[in-house]
Amino acid sequence: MVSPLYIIAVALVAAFLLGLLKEERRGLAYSVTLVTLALMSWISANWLWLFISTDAVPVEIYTAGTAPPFAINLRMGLVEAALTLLINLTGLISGLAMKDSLLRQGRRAMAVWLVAVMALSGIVLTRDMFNMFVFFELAVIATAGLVLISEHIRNDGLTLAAGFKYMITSQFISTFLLIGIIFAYHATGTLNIDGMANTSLVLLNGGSIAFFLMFIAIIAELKPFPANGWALDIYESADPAFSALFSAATGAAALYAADKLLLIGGAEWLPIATGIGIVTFVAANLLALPQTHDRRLLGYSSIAQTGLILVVLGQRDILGEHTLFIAGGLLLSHAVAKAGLFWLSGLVAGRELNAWAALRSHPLLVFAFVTFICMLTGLPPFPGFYAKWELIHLLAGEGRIALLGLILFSALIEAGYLFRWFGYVMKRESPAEPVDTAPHKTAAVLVAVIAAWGLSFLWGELAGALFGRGNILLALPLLFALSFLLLDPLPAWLKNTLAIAGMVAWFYLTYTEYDPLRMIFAAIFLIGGALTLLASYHAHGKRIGFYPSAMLMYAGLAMLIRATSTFDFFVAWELLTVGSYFLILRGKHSEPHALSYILFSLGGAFMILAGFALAAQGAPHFSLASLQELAQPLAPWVFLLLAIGFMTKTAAIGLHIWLPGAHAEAETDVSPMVSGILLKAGLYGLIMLLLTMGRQNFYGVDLVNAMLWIGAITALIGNLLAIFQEDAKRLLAYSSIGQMGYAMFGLALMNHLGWLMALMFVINHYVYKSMLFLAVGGVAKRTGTREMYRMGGLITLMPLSFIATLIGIIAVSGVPPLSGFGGRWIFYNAILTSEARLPMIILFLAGPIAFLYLFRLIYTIFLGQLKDEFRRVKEAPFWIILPQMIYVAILLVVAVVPGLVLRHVDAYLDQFFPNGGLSWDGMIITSDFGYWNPIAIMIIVGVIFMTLFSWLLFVNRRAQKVKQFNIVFSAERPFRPETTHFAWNFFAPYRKALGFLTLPLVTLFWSTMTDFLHTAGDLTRRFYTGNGQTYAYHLLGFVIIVYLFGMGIQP
Amino acid sequence: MTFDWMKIPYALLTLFIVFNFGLLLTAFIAKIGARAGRRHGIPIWQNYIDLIKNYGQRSSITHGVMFYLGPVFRLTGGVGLLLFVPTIYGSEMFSNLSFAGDLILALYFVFFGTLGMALGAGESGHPHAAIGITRGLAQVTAAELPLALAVFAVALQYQTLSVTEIVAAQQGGMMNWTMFTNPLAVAAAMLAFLGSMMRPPFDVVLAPQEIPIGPPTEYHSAYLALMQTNRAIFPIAKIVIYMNLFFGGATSWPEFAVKVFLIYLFSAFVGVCFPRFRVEQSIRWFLIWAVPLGVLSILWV
Amino acid sequence: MSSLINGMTLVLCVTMIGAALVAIRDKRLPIAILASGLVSLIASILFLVLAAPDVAMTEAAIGSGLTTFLFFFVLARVRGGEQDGADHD
Amino acid sequence: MMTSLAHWAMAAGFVLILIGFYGALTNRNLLRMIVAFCIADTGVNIVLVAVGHMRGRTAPILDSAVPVADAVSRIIDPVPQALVLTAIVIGLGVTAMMLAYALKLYEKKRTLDIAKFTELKW
Repeated sequence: MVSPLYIIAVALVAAFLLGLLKEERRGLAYSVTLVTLALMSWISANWLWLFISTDAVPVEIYTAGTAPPFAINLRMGLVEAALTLLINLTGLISGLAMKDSLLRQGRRAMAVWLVAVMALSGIVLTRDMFNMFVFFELAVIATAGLVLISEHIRNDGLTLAAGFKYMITSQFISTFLLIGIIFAYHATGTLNIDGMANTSLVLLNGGSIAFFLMFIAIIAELKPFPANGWALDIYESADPAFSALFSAATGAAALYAADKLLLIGGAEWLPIATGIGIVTFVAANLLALPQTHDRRLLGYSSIAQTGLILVVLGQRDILGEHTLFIAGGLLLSHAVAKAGLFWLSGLVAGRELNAWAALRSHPLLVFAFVTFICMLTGLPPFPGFYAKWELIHLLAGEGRIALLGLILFSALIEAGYLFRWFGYVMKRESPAEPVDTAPHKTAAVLVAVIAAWGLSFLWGELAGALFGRGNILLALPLLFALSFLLLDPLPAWLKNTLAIAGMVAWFYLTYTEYDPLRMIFAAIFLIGGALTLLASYHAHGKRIGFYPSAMLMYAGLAMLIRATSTFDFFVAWELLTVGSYFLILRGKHSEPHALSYILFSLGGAFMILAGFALAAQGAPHFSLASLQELAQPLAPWVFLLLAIGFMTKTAAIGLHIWLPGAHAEAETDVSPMVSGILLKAGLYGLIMLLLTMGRQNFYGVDLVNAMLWIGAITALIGNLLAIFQEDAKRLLAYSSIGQMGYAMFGLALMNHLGWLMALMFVINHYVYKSMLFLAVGGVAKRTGTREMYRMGGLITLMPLSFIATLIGIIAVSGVPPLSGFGGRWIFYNAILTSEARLPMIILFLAGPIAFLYLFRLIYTIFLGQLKDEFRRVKEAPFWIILPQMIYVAILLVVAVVPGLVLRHVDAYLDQFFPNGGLSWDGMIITSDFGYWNPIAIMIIVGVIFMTLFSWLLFVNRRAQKVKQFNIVFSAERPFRPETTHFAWNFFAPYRKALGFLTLPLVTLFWSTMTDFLHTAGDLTRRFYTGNGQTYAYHLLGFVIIVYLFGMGIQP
Repeated sequence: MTFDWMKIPYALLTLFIVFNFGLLLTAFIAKIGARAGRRHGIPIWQNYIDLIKNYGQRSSITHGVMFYLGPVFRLTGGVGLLLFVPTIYGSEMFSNLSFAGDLILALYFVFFGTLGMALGAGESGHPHAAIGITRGLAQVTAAELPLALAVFAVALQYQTLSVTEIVAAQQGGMMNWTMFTNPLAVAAAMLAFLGSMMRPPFDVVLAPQEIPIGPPTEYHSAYLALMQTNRAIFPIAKIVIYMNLFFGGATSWPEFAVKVFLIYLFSAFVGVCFPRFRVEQSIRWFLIWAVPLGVLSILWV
Repeated sequence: MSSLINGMTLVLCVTMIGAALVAIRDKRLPIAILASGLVSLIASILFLVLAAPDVAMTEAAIGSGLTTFLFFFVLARVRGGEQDGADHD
Repeated sequence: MMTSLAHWAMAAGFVLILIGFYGALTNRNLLRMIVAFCIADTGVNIVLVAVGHMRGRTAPILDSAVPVADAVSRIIDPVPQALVLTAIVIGLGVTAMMLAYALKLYEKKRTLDIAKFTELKW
């Protein structure tokens, strides 16, 4: 093994040699630099491999041939190897990315670059306090020097000012550090870190002040809030490749230094570290919210991530041996993603977040961007996800709920600005300046992408080894979804066929595993999904990005129903959330709606995570079935968290505002997927929850009862809002909210028939809502508008769409003889045994309201007056019509023989609710209260209808179709369809009577919340005045506050 | 299960009786209304004349398929509603086709005709038709609510959804009628009844005046005749449900005639006494006056 | 001897602090720089007293010599900027 | 046990540090700030040496007066002094770097007022 000393030596020698080179031989100098960095990386990699492949113990390197305290020693262990590899590789790749700049600045800059990387490695390797000080100072001087040398490239003075602010701060820091070191030395007689730890520095006389000074100095290097203005200015102004190093490598080195310090400080200082970390994490994310400058935003995010990792280090008393896994996962996620983003920012010309829209023309770069933000947000399968999962679980196990809550809250804010940014990338107007696709710069980004996925795999394996979890990346559905990334250059129809085949095949492979309950969901998710995908055949071209997103969602859904442990369940949940977010974002105007979707979804997901974590109480493996063993006082909390999480997905009232926009603005074939199929995931979650946990009492409130109320109010408000929509797809979207309310109500009834009704709603809603969304989508595609009042009279031009809509609305409204009636009939039977009568009354009110919006839907689009501009409109494309016709057939079949499906479910439900089931006596379905004979109804209605129809045909046999305007209206023949088509503000009187119920209070609430966060961030950030002196005051203030707290908790 | 084919002629017989009874009754009620207004009113056979005239009219045009089907839907709704509910209690002959479903079927089947009619009128392209429909639909959401509550209270009271069983439970004297055992529910339902009879003060949907507006605006000849047929059958069918649920049902045709007439008269009585509501007024009225009664009735059971 | 050294140390310390105050408070930048150099110089004498001769030499050479030189070197190139930020305008 | 000599020196060192910090925080002129930091640096160095100083021992130089065998007990701990040497050199580097910055900043904006370099903020 090459001694790690060579990491330092090689860099120093090379830096010296660069000084000897002639100024003109820049190419050579550059090569020397890169080779040196590669060599340093290689040494680290070698060591890393040694520690991974064998159980080697860390190696001590004594510089002067003697052991400490008489000489400085370095240590190379697993962590050191990994971190130096990270630092050196970042140095190498950043060096590559800033090739142009380095070549222009010449050998001096390259030498300084080498010294900077070396110094950072040194911080990681050394075990000597003073040596660490020297390396820190070297890093500072090298950083400042780089800024100074690179000045002539930007030539705007901004970087210079930032560098000077940095120097001011570091003057203070180094003073603290030196004083701290000398007193620590005085107290312990050693400069060795382990020596100080062994002599329990903090217990010695004056030792705790000495430690405090060292600690605060190192912490200040982590850019804690609020002493971090200087760092932000550096991030904003420096070369992005340098910022990458500054964020990834400097951050990693400083964190490890803090880790070493905490070793000395002992357990008393852990809470302080945690406190600083969490304040930084929350504040930096909050302050990032109002940012519009990309690099400054990344700077805030870097600071936030560092804060989070500091929290992890501070929680090592409970994280124990898992600290490394968690901190490592977070650190590597942060480092790789942040470096990648900074490199990426080097490709983008503009500095506004909007300017990143230029990436859109390069799918690979978009993929890179997605990878990075998902990695930062801690979504599966990235290492941060595993780390977050374990962290939250361990925190919950120890009852550190406040910390847990703050972490999740702040992570949500972070996701907020990152995904908002992604929305800009996908949807904002692309700037004139193209992306700089110089190979060396792009290569840097791609290396980060590869590293991201490689680390994901590695962390999956580690999680498997440490906790016995499956590697997410090995899950077959996910792999299938990811494979579409590679298939993306293929034509859309081919990918569509593959996708359908894959989903059907997966169903075929797994269908034996499902009990009847899961079978319903499996059929909807997989077979139903495949059916919906038929509509996607209408798309031409390649449809880049559609299939990976869609299949990611379906993969999540497929994994969801097979999940048995909370971990698997949550993974699937996050996957389907992210996949559907990408799908929704594809809509033309869906940017803000997709954002609110992902925010609500992630917020809900965090609730679920917290719920699972609370439930597990630190157990490494927790199966969903074990939820039923939970007892007071934990159980109601778990129930509450999980229920809110799932209700976010079903868009229960209060959490519903994301749905209308998201579903309405989605693409034609995406709306049925996210409405007809995706919403069922939330119901599945609720079913799982109620099956395992049942009724829970929360401070005297029966939570299931509360759910009953929420379901009823959701149904009412959803329906009520639907009738006032002018946009057809928004109308359907609100209708979905109402329908989900019904289903939730059914589940919350907690009796046999209630569940049967809910499941019937699950099936029916899938069928008719998919059908209606397709029909309306087809019409919108042909007419180019979704505003219903602009349409009218399309029945003759689009007869098939009309038929689908007609069948759809009859089914939705519950009018016999179609299948919706079955749902209503079961509903009435179900509530007869329930004690909850008041919410039921609300539901009664909701019922007839459905007629209003349904009639409006079909009338304003298909009936009434045809507009001139649509006289040549054709029927919707074949592939959009085909699934609709299949749905019509399904609806008719289900209407006649509902027993086909329901019978099995009914029998299955007997084991949970033995009483009150239905009996299936031939054609007649009987409950304890009433009876229902679907076939007879169909025949009777059919016979009466046909008889009367024949009669009318007979008496009106000479009826002839008249022209459109053959009506008399105000004693005139009308001639303008626009004035004659009564459609806009269709239910105006209704608004007069009940409009007060539709006041957007919920929207107001949430927008006030976000405004508040924004304003808080905006006001807080004003104290970063830009004045270096003010920053110094911040630093001193920070030191004093931490001192007061620190000394306050000392015994 | 084997189907008893004799049910078909029996059902047709019920239909025939109710049809004629309906024609006469509506004319009679109209005459009462006219007399209350010091007018002479129509002759008792007026409905027959109108029907024959309309069926015989030659000018028949159509605005499209749904326009054509609208009246068919409408009448199917009326006939179906009648036949899904037993007319005469204890009579196998006049239990009609109630084997197909219970009370819930009847309640939801009411909308079958409404929806079809709305669609048909919609295709006529006449804005008055559309306006009438929005008014009708808007009003019905509020008007049906007390009925639904009352029905549910009754179902809870008797623990069944079968109409026959509900009637059976009310036998044995007037005091067993729901009207006396559950007066709140009946009060709520009767207020809802006013809303569904298309009479003042809730007749803004049709808004009879010199220029006809409302859903039937464009309908004429046989279409209109079909709808007029429905106008004779549908109210009776609805009243049959009320009668069965709240007023002990009928064990014979004379009892049937009296009870139906009295229930009908109630709406006519209110109609001649009160002026017309606008839609938002009637919605508020139902929510303020009728719905609380329904809620109380449910909580009271 | 000890008291003499102690007394001298005390005088040195007081002088040094006085010089330091001059360095940060005096309106004239050259005087401030010179005062700062004086602080270093006194510090190096202090180092001698504290039995650190090599530190003393280094401090005298670097702290008071080289640094002061650097200051004047820069000062000569920023003519006109000496009083910037002096008044709180 | 430290001598009173060392105590005074240390006290003076801390006073210098405080004066330096005060100067750096109250003077808006870049050069003045750098001067102040120099004073703080000097103060740090004095503290370092003072802490290392112990009574009655000689300078940590191995010569004929101090045999190698007695070195550990007779001479002053050499480590702090070595640290100070390093610190002085680093201090020079930092001061020089800051002066270079001041120069460049002045060339760029023709002012030495720190409050004028606030384009980057928030």
